[in-house]
Amino acid sequence: YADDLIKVGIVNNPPSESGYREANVNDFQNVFTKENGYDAQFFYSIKNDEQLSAAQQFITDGVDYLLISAAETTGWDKVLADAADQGIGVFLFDRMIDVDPFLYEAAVVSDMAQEGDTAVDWLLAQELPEYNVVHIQGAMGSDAQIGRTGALDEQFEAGTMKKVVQQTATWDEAEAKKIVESVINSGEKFNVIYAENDGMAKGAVAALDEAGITHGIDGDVVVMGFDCNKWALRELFAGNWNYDGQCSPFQAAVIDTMIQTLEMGGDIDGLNELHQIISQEQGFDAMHICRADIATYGLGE
Amino acid sequence: MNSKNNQLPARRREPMTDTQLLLTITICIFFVMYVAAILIWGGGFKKPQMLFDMLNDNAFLIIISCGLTIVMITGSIDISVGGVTALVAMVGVMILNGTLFEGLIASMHLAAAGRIVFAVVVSVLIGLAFGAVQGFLIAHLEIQPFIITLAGMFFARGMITILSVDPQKAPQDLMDILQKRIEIEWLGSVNKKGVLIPAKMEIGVVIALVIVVLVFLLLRKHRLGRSFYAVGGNRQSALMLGVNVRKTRFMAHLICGLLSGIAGFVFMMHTGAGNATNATAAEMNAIASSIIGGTLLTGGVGNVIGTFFGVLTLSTIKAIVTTSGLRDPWWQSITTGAMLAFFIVLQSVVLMGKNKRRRKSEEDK
Amino acid sequence: MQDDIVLTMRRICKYFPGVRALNDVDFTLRKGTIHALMGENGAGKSTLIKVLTGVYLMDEGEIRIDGIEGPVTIRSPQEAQSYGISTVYQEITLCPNLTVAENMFIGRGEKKSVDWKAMEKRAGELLESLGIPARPKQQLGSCSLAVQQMVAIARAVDTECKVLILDEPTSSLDDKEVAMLFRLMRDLRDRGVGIIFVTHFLEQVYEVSDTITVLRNGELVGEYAIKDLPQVKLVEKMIGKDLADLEHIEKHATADTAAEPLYEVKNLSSSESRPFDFHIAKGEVNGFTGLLGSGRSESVRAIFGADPVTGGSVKMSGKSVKITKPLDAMKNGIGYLPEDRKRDGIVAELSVRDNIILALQVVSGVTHPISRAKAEAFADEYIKALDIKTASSDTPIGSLSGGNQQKVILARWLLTHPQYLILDEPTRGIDVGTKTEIQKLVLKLAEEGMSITFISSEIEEMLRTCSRLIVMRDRNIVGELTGADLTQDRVMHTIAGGGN
Amino acid sequence: MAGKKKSTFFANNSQLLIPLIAIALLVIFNLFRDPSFFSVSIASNNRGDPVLQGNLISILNGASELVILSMGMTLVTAASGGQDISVGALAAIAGSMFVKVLKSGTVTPGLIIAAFLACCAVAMVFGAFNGTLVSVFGIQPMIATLILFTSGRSIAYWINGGATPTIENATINAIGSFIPGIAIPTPILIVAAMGILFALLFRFTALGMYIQTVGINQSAARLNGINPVGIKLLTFILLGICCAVSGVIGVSRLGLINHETLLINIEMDAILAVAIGGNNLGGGKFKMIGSVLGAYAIQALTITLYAMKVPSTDVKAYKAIVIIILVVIGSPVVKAKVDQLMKKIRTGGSAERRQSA
Ligand SMILES: Nc1ncnc2c1ncn2[C@@H]1O[C@H](COP(=O)(O)OP(=O)(O)OP(=O)(O)O)[C@@H](O)[C@H]1O
Ligand SMILES: Nc1ncnc2c1ncn2[C@@H]1O[C@H](COP(=O)(O)OP(=O)(O)OP(=O)(O)O)[C@@H](O)[C@H]1O
Ligand SMILES: [Mg+2]
Ligand SMILES: [Mg+2]
Repeated sequence: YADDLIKVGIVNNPPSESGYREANVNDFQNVFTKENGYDAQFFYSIKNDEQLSAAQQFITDGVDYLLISAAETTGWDKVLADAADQGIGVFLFDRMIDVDPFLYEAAVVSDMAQEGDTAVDWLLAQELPEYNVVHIQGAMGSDAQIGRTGALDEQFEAGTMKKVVQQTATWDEAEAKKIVESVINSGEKFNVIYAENDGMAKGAVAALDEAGITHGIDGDVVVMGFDCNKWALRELFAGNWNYDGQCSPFQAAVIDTMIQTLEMGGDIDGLNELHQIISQEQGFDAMHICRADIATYGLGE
Repeated sequence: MNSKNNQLPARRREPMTDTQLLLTITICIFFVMYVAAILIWGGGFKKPQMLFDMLNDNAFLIIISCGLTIVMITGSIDISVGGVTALVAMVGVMILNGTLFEGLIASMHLAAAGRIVFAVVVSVLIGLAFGAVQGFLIAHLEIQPFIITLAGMFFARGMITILSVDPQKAPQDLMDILQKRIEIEWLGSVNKKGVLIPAKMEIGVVIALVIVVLVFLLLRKHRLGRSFYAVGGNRQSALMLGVNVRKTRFMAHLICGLLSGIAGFVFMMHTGAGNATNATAAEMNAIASSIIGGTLLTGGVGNVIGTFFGVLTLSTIKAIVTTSGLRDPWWQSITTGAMLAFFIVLQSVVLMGKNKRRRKSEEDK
Repeated sequence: MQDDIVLTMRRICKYFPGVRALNDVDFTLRKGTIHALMGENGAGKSTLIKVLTGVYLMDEGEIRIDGIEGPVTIRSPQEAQSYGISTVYQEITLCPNLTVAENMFIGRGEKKSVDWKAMEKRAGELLESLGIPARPKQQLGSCSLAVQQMVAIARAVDTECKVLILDEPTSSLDDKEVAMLFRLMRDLRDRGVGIIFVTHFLEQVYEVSDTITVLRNGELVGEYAIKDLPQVKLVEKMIGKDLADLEHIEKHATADTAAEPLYEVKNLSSSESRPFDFHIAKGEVNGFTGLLGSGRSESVRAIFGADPVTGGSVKMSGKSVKITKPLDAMKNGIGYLPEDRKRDGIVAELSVRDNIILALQVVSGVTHPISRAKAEAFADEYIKALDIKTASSDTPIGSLSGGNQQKVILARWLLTHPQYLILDEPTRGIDVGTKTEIQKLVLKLAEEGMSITFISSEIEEMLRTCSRLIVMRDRNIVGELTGADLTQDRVMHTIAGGGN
Repeated sequence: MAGKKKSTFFANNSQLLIPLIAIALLVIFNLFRDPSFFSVSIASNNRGDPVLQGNLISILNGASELVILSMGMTLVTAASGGQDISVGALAAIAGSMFVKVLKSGTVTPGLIIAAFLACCAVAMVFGAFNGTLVSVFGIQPMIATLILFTSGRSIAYWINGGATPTIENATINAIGSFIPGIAIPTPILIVAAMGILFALLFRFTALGMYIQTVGINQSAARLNGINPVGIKLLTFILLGICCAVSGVIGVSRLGLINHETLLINIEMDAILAVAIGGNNLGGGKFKMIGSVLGAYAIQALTITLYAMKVPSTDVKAYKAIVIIILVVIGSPVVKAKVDQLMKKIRTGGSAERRQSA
């Protein structure tokens, strides 16, 4: 019966990384099932080289489609070229990589740069008297970090905002807390915390709490996070945080549809020149969020 | 006494040493595992390309494991190998894409080939520099190797991000040259569209195999190689036997550094990418490969053929887990861990059994 | 430099923290002589040798070597070898992980590549000609201590050398092997090699040496021609006082061996030894004798549970007890001084004090630590009683001279006040004075009611102390000698197979 | 006499030289750089309780997990002559178990204790697993613990079956940050408690001597009635408990567990702390206080670099340079050279003394 199934190899990051990733992994596990006509193999790693090896092995193993959420944006050319040689269709999801668009069928991704822009625009709209930003970055080199950092860097360069500190905590909550703690100890003034995911924002807030610095609506410090975990949105709802950028983890259905189209012998239409399909996303503001938003857009439990 | 005298030197086969036994176990288990994989999972394992995939992906690991084997034989350790590999890969890419040494390269009017040669030279030099500094501190100042090489790793990793936080990519035209692969038609397989795709092996694999052979010869046939064993077996004794212990330890680290440099270049040839997380935890995999191949961390025992099979064994375990269709992410690494556990416990049990048997047979004599 | 002098050392000083190991020592070696270097444990013999061979850098003094202008500085054993100095060190210094052949050739010669065939062939010839029961391809670690010692000697004599240094080469050899070694030494002497020979066996000194240099407490006592220095004089020079009673050991009245045995075992066997029966009475001193490798050590190890015990029924004072591991034995009042001091005895980096109290601590249990003050007191007591030469009780035992290490281990067991003490080669590497002291101590302890099993490769020593000898051959007990049978002839006869 | 006492003190504790130099250098450096680095102030947190604040507190507080792990690592190193690289993963497993039990009902003090006991039990079982591989099967520690290093975080994830479960609870918060009314961060108190426990353990048992004996000469240990297998196993179990405690601290700091990042890469730092503390990584003699100082030195270095706004990705490079400088200063060879120099100076003095005597 294996012959009727479409064989896909899915290379992803491990779900333990974040609530976002967990939702993403669950999404793919729920869509690419036997019932839906797939024989799916999964591989999880945050290490780019391991992902590359796994992708190469999926190719040799003879999958029909290869789905990739890459840990890093570079190093993928040869693997994708090999896939093309073997007649394997490649889909990128969640994260873009730096390759020739003809090497993959389509990329179903979040526009991380746009997420960053949305967040920074929101921040500018707050019209704070001054912007002293503590910027906590994710793992350097990942698509999410590059996009979310870019928007803020522009402001730093333009001089509209002041960079108090810019440090990577590699998605690590505890590290984020230490970074903010060290800023507080240095006595430097800051009024914005821009953390590139929810966990790091939580770490930052813990440091604020310990130091007796207020945050959120009417607080001294504006707190911004990304991913929209349910617990984070609840913080927003409670007014402890100010902003949370959404990043949709749901790409499986779109890819499923495209694969089915290709299997029927059809063509995938309506893609831009980068073969991208951008997930629709928004940012949430503590002033406007409602319970329904938490239920609809929140990730995890 | 007399009868013993006459009987003992008689030409009979030496009993297997622990190293030889470990080597045999590793090779046997590797083949058993591989054959089992072909029989149970079939698919990719039936194609020779799967083996080539493993070699292509792990060429750099084979090279640094060779270096680590040498260092471990002398009773030392080098944690920096992964970091140096990644640093060299980053530097190599940045030379190729022109972000590093731009002026210098421009002034030398280097063409594509020249650029590559330049990158190779710099790679080797970086490796040698790490090896030399670490070797000096360890051999001549007698500082614990772990601290020095851990610092070496920190330094290499730190330098990568100082050089570039953003991922770097080598230009495609140069990569086309570097990523030329050896195509073996008769080991190829037919793809979905009915086209024969030959089996492909990267240049890096050839480099790695040559290095395995060279290191094997060094360890077996060269005075320096034997000194590595002597120093690892008992440093004080080696000194009193007239071995230049300092020089020997220095050379072990120098060679290991050199090999990490070469491995870095091979890594770069493989991916064409420079980024901060390249070769993460490669040092752990290299240590594991060496140990699985029969090298002792305590020194004096080990061989590079075992190391080679150690790398293959580890990557086979990973390949099996990847292609076996385990859906749940946690089961993947738990299975990897369990297979690893099974493997090393088996090794240990066989070894203990052998030692017991040897004692028994001596008793019966 | 005089023509026939190959080596002079002048005003050599070497200090260690808290110890003046060598103080203004002069030493001269002539071509074609065997020069014995004598002194008590810790006198500085090994240190002098290590200074000469570049293991230690001397603090003051100069070394001159025949054929070389001016004083030389020797910074490593490698350099020493290049000056034609070939050495067998006191503690075996070979690499256990290499083969016998490699151990004989590593670090020698200039060739960059290793020719295994030629090396193994040469090693095979050498082993054969010296009658060493080892195979060239054998891993050295699998050889017995004695064989390792012989391999070290073979290596040293094979080198083209002007000076050959042998630091206690005979301590683990049997008579036959010693004879062989002496033949070799004389041969080399006749070929003009200068030989430095260190041993604690006085007879051996008089058998082969031409000249004697005596050291005491790191200072030079003097250099003497062998004929000018009778044995008694030599001992006096070594220990610095008149010891007339040295040879006078009064064997105590033979304990009542028929009495209820303190320890008794039937069919005891371990993973290393064949089943055997054995018993010892309260206050008795007995011993195992036999050739090298005849299984003496394995037997007593089985008694102590040092090797996994596989069978046998043990009774202590008539009551059945279970002894399968060392702790059981210790709890039953048995102590065991192992033969391989370096491997089984000392805990090198721990202080002399910790090494002394170790066994007592274990017997008292992990939850009853011996207080620092008590430990100090115990240590000081035994350092004094056994005259252990150490800078302080804080000194790591590894830096003590070989003989003094042995005394510390002995102190460790005496401190536990065992009912039954097993001593496997307790006098190996011990100087004459102390050797006698230990023999006396054994007899005194026995008189006080301790049972002692004493093993020594020197038969006279055993005859002097033991009231019953168990003779072993090929790992089996082949005879038992008591009373009037306790003569050297009878023992040799039994060992050779004429007993029973 | 007093002089002699003093010299033996330094002789006995010379291994503490490196961490002490490290800390001294860092203090001097920071004094020059910015004296306010050391200012400690009392502030009130968002719940209105008084809390201590400042870089010193951050160093002491932030190093807690590392200090506790390096204590356990010291013992394992001493007894088995190898290192456990699974401590981070094991802490994640323990933390995960802690969270799992807490999530099973309403959080009461009783449940917290139960959760702590459960996580200790789990960590001890896994510690025993590592220890068995090492002591019974004779597998080298680094490779034996590679198994949990590889799969530990997945096991942690599997226990909870979710990415980053959170627990909002005042008591948990108190464990991770401040107990209301006490201005000292709780993790510092926990470290102190662990330190005292270990001190008592070594004071009222002879375990220290057993461990060192096993580490230096296993064969001699066995022949003196010590069971090397048991001792090694015990050290791994003790390390397991250390992992459990640091896991609990790590989880409590934020009231959340991220199985992937909790105490990530801490194993290398823990080993480094042991080595900087002057302990031989080949086993044998050990001084736990050395490792503790080493751990604080590492943390102080990190915090200093943060305070200097060195990008945290580059911190490693600077850390490396400082470490190298430190160990070179503390190296036995360099020390011997210095000693020789000192001796030259002193020989003049001693000659005079001899004359006067
Ligand atoms: N590495 C060292 N560190 C400190 N002290 C040492 C060291 N080596 C030797 N000593 C001390 O130097 C003195 C001389 O020791 P040495 O080994 O030369 O004696 P020896 O004459 O060979 O004695 P033995 O007959 O017992 O072998 C002893 O007191 C010893 O404790
Ligand atoms: N026939 C043999 N072949 C190989 N090795 C042997 C043989 N007999 C004994 N041995 C080894 O020689 C060593 C010495 O044996 P053992 O200790 O029992 O002898 P011993 O009588 O106590 O002699 P000694 O204590 O003088 O060395 C042991 O390690 C044993 O394994
Ligand atoms: Mg000596
Ligand atoms: Mg014996």
